[in-house]
Amino acid sequence: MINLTIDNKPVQVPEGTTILKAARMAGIDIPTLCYFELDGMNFENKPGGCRVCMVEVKGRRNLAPACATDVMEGMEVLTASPRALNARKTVLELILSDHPNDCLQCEKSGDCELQNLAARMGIRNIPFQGEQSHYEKDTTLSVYRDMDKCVYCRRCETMCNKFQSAGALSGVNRGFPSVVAPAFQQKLGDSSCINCGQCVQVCPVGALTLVDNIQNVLDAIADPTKTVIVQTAPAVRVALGEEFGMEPGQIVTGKMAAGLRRLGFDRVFDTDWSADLTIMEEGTELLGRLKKALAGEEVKLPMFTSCCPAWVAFYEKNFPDLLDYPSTAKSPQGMFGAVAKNYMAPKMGVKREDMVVVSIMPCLAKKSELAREELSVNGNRDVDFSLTTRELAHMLKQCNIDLNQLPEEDFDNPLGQSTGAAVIFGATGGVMEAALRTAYEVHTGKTLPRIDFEETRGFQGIKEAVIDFDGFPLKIAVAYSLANARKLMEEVRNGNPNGYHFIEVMACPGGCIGGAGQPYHHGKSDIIRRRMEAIYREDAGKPIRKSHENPDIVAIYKEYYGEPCGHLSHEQLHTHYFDRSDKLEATK
Amino acid sequence: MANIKLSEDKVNVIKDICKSFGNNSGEVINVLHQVQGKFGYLPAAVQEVIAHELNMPVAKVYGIVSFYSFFTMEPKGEHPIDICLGTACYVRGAEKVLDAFARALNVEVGKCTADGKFSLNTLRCVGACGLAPVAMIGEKVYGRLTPDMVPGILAEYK
Amino acid sequence: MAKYKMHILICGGTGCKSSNSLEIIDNLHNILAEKGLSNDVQVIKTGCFGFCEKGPIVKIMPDNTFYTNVKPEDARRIVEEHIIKGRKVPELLYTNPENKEHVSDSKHMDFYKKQIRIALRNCGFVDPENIEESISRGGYEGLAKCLTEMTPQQVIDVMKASGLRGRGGAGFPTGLKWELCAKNQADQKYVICNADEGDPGAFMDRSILEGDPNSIVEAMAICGYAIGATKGLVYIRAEYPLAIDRLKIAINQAREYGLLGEDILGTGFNFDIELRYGAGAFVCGEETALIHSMEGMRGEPTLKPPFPAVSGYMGKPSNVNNVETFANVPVIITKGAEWFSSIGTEKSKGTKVFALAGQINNVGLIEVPMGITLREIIYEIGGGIKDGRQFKAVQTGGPSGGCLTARHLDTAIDYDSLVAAGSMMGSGGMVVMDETSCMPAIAKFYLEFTCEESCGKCTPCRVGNKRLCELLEKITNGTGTMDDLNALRNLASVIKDSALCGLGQTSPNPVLSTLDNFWDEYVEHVVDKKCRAGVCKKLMSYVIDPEKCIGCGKCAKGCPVDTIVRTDYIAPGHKLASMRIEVSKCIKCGACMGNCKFGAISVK
Amino acid sequence: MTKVKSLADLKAMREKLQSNLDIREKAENPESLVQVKVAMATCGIAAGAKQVMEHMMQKADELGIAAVFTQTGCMGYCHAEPTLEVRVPGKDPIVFGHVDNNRADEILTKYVQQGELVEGIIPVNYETIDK
Repeated sequence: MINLTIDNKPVQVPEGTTILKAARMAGIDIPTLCYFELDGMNFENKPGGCRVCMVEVKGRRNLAPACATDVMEGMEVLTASPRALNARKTVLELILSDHPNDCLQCEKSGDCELQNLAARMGIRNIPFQGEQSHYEKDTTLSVYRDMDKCVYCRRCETMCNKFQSAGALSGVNRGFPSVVAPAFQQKLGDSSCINCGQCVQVCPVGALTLVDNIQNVLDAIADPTKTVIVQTAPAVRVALGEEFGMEPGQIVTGKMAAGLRRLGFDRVFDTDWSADLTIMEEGTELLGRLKKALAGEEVKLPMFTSCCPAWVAFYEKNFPDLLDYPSTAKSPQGMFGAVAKNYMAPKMGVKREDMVVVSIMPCLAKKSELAREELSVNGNRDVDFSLTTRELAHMLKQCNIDLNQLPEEDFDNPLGQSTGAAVIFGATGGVMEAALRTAYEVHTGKTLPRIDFEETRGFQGIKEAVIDFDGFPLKIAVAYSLANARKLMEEVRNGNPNGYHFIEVMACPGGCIGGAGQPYHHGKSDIIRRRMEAIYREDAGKPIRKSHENPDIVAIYKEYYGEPCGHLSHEQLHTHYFDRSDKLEATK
Repeated sequence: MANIKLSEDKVNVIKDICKSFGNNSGEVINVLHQVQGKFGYLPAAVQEVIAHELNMPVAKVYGIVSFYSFFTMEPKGEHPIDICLGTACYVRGAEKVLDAFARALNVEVGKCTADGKFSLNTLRCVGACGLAPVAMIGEKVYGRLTPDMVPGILAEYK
Repeated sequence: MAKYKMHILICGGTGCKSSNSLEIIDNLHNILAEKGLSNDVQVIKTGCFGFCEKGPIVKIMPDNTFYTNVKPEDARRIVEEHIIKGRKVPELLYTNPENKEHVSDSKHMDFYKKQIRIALRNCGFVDPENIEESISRGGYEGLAKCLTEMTPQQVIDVMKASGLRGRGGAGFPTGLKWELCAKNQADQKYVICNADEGDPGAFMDRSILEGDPNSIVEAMAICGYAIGATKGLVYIRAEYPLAIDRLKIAINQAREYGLLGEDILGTGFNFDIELRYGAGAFVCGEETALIHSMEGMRGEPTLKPPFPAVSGYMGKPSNVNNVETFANVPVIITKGAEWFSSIGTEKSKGTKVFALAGQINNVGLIEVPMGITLREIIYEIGGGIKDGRQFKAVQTGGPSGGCLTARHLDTAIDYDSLVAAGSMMGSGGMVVMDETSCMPAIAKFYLEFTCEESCGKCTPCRVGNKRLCELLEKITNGTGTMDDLNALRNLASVIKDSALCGLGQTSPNPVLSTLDNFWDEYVEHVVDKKCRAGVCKKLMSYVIDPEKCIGCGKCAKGCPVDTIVRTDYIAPGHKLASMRIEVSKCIKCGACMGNCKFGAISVK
Repeated sequence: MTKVKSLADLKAMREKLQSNLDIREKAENPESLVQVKVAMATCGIAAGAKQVMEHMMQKADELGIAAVFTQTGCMGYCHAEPTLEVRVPGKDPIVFGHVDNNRADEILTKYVQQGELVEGIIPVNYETIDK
């Protein structure tokens, strides 16, 4: 243990602790800007670049960055000495001197770390005038870039490269013109970006924001010729409450359904329902491949999950040689859209073109996924708009709806009833666990001795397990962060030496609960943990916890699809993948 | 993502250079040096090929190219003119020499003349401080320059 | 044909010429002719002796007699006494200021000891492309001694005892650095030579690599032996093609001779060297940035700790020294720590190579013992200020250093005294300025350099230096205020206190030191809107004195913006009306002044 | 090339190389043993040292002076490039600066052949660390 004083207060902390963490343990909150850590989730951005957390360490010639300086025995730290305060304020003024002064119109207003810092430090004017950075605005279907606002904290770059290994962003140029950008400062859409949106989730300011579709949805609702139905993803219900001042991990499923109804959606359905459907399709596909393999037939194993659109984009761009490995099952959003427009619309007596399907997602990649060509019929998309958890909260607030004041209501049927297996889709390992619950029972014909697969849960980046499938050892792996997925893909490319059968991949930290469309967690990994706890709490509280036991699922197969992986479901619920990699094409 | 359009010969030159460094991404700076040595500059398509061969994101390659002043994405003029603005040259009037070149060629610093004949750039110290102020045209060093020498020097290349 | 028996050498440097050395030559010629000695004694004008304070200088060969402060009337005595009678003229001999004794032989005069060539010992002596010439001057004996007679710890002990400090700028003790790296156990360690000399106006390292690459090869191998590394890497500027070629030749020859590679000198020690190329980033002189650049990344510095001695190239313990530091190593081994530490000051041992440049007569590469004064360098080596102008400032340490003034001329130069004076040793650029240099403009020049070279990683350097530069722009174009001067000082101090790396932390030094030493000049710029050096274009105007103008019109012909017009005033004694510059359109290029043969145009 | 195998080898080599130089210096006919070292660092080359060296070698040939020309590194006199050092046996070496073709000719015809000094001498103003 190391003894030191921080602001004259004696502190004892383990060796290797930074001044920043030691101070926080002592209840002293040193402000930071570039520093960002997701504890236990393999994400750390500690360039020591912003110089906001500078503190005075007695005996040192220069100020020290608290985020990156380890404590030493006998250290005397002053976090708010006149010298440290002057430096912190000056540094902040410098950042603001190269930042547009448009807080009122900024998407990030109220949730901006720079704005909060300026307020906290009492910045009333900016003494430095001079050149400001100007870049062309850029947008994909998911991410909006206004790099005039970039403070060069490099969080997005770290996220894009270290966490996702997508390699779309890099620090470019040097000195004052430094900025984080795709190659040649081209458009993000022309880069290797997979629209996971994690850059947006970690951006401290309004440089990277989401593409806002609230008005599209409000317009559709206001249009009397349209029937607007909505689906809500599993992870939304455990995070939406945060936007209304609730504790992280509060489950607001019923209030959310009520809120959506108040907003004027004609039907309030649940993506959880189509998650159960996904399990039926994907589980069946897995068993099919396993059976063939056992029969000695040539078949692609391991099978990868395909629910996560960032992951899909990632392997299409990086592993075009392995496009046969992922499950062909559409994501739950995609399946819901297909069911809504092919099955539900006629049932409701609505023409396909007059039905508008809106999804509420914890995700930015879903905004891009819904534009995939295979997910539309004659140019009419199965899902018309995807809103994030944050957008839903904004929309509710705009419409004067306070989630706290709402009663608990149920989803509409038949696309509203779901099982515990569906809700755990929201956390890393959840799809795997849900699939195991169903595949085991379908395969063995026996009831599971235990429903909870602890080996797929938790925040470990790559989890591996062997599941006893009634004598057959099923080798599985679960990964989040696409850098982890890349490792597994490379193993597969090299002949799958570990003999995996089934691998689940989610792009975001902890799965969809840490998605880019969720309320900003600002690096407080505890928030993500509490969302995960809530997910499993919701699962445990469900009367039915296996997808194949969902009566509405059973019913739709009976009534409409016939059987999982049958002809109609192949047409509507499955998709195919494209080689979207960079090509080296020489001209003569 | 962009598809790379570059002649096969050029692609092969780049591939060979990458291969000579074991296609190791840690050698990217050496690769860029050699490729620029061959082509004179590093246009986007060339960087795409290098990224592909070294199995690294092209954004990272561009991040490196845009960081180091030695690397350029702009083609140089037939006779690249570099004016040294190192301290020794600066205090001996290099700026006036630079102005004289810019005026005589009617070209901005960092740009190429319309006919592609000259490009005008500045650099920091060629290490010939004893001859300050110094300019380089191609490989040739001109020392102890004064603005009135500029037209005469340019005449050598016309 | 004449076969001269004696030669009289007379300094023809600017300083001596201005004190009538040419007249001395005429007198000598006349007197020799008078005595009939013209065919026996040759009088010849030479380049500057550097010792302008004591000029004019006359040297008699072959006996090396050295006369100082010679006046034209002394010519007769020199011929009659020295040449004819062989008796030296005592009053003209150089007097040792310490013991007041006359020194006759220039080889024993202490001003010749102003420079001692240790790091440059072989530069200008050996053919750098021939290892045998190095060997004939004792090259590789240091390495041989280490490998055959010393343990690694003993090598480190010698380096520590020598007191050698890093010559790249900050002056960290070299022996200690080696020891830290030696202590860390690893399967692979690296010796890295920093040859990314980026300081504009400095070319010490380049000269050493071009003139004596073998000393660097030898020193790196010695370092490898001391710290337990078998691999050496030289990070060298791609802009130094000649240095690269010669270093490659030296490495190959050393391999051929068994002085590099496997089983060096039959001792079983292996060590080899590879080159890595810099690509034009000043910040890569910072060791963590250099290492990242060698690893194929953007050359951005990272926080220390971890130090390279713990985790350097490829995460392995690495020792980084610059070229000049390494150049000192072999002789320290062969001549011993005691010899080395006898040179220099208490805390700074040995010599320092400087690239002497700017408004000085003898621009060149010099190597002087630590503790020498700026005055000695400028007036006794550098030959004084060009064209007899007034000394104003000397800039040391490049963009990281500061501008020192006449008040600092007698400061003994070492690492600590320069820092105390607001500058720093830096890598060894030394730029002398006279009254034609404007100090706010010089500060701006350096800041523009730093802005261009900043890696951009930390706010104080990326944005702060940009803002400093903009403030200086305001000041030099006449729109600055006293408030700007205060903002300049506060911002500069914050940058110094809070930037991430050494480059950023030292980048405000040119501003702070000029604010300290030339405050009046800043105030003149913002209050009086005047630039006394006539550098800041916005603060000056060209005017034609109508009384001196003869109306030839040459100025108007040469004016690029046609802003010179003829007036209707004809000055008394002139035939044509005088010319006038329309100030509003003038771009202040100065062409007119250069074209006027009558001195009628001046800067106001 | 035989490798140097030990410290003794290295010292023997050094002595042999040095005695070669001595023999040159102590020889009878000084003109045949003139040594010219041309400063060939970037500065010198930029100022034309290479071309001057070539010219001078040719001129020496024409004059029948069997001088040994070598290149060397920076001598430090950047203000006077190109510079070269001429060592006539029995005399102290002399450094000449600002050497162009004309001056190179003069150095050979006047200084080397006749012992007459020519303009451009640079007084050497540093100490070496040789014994």
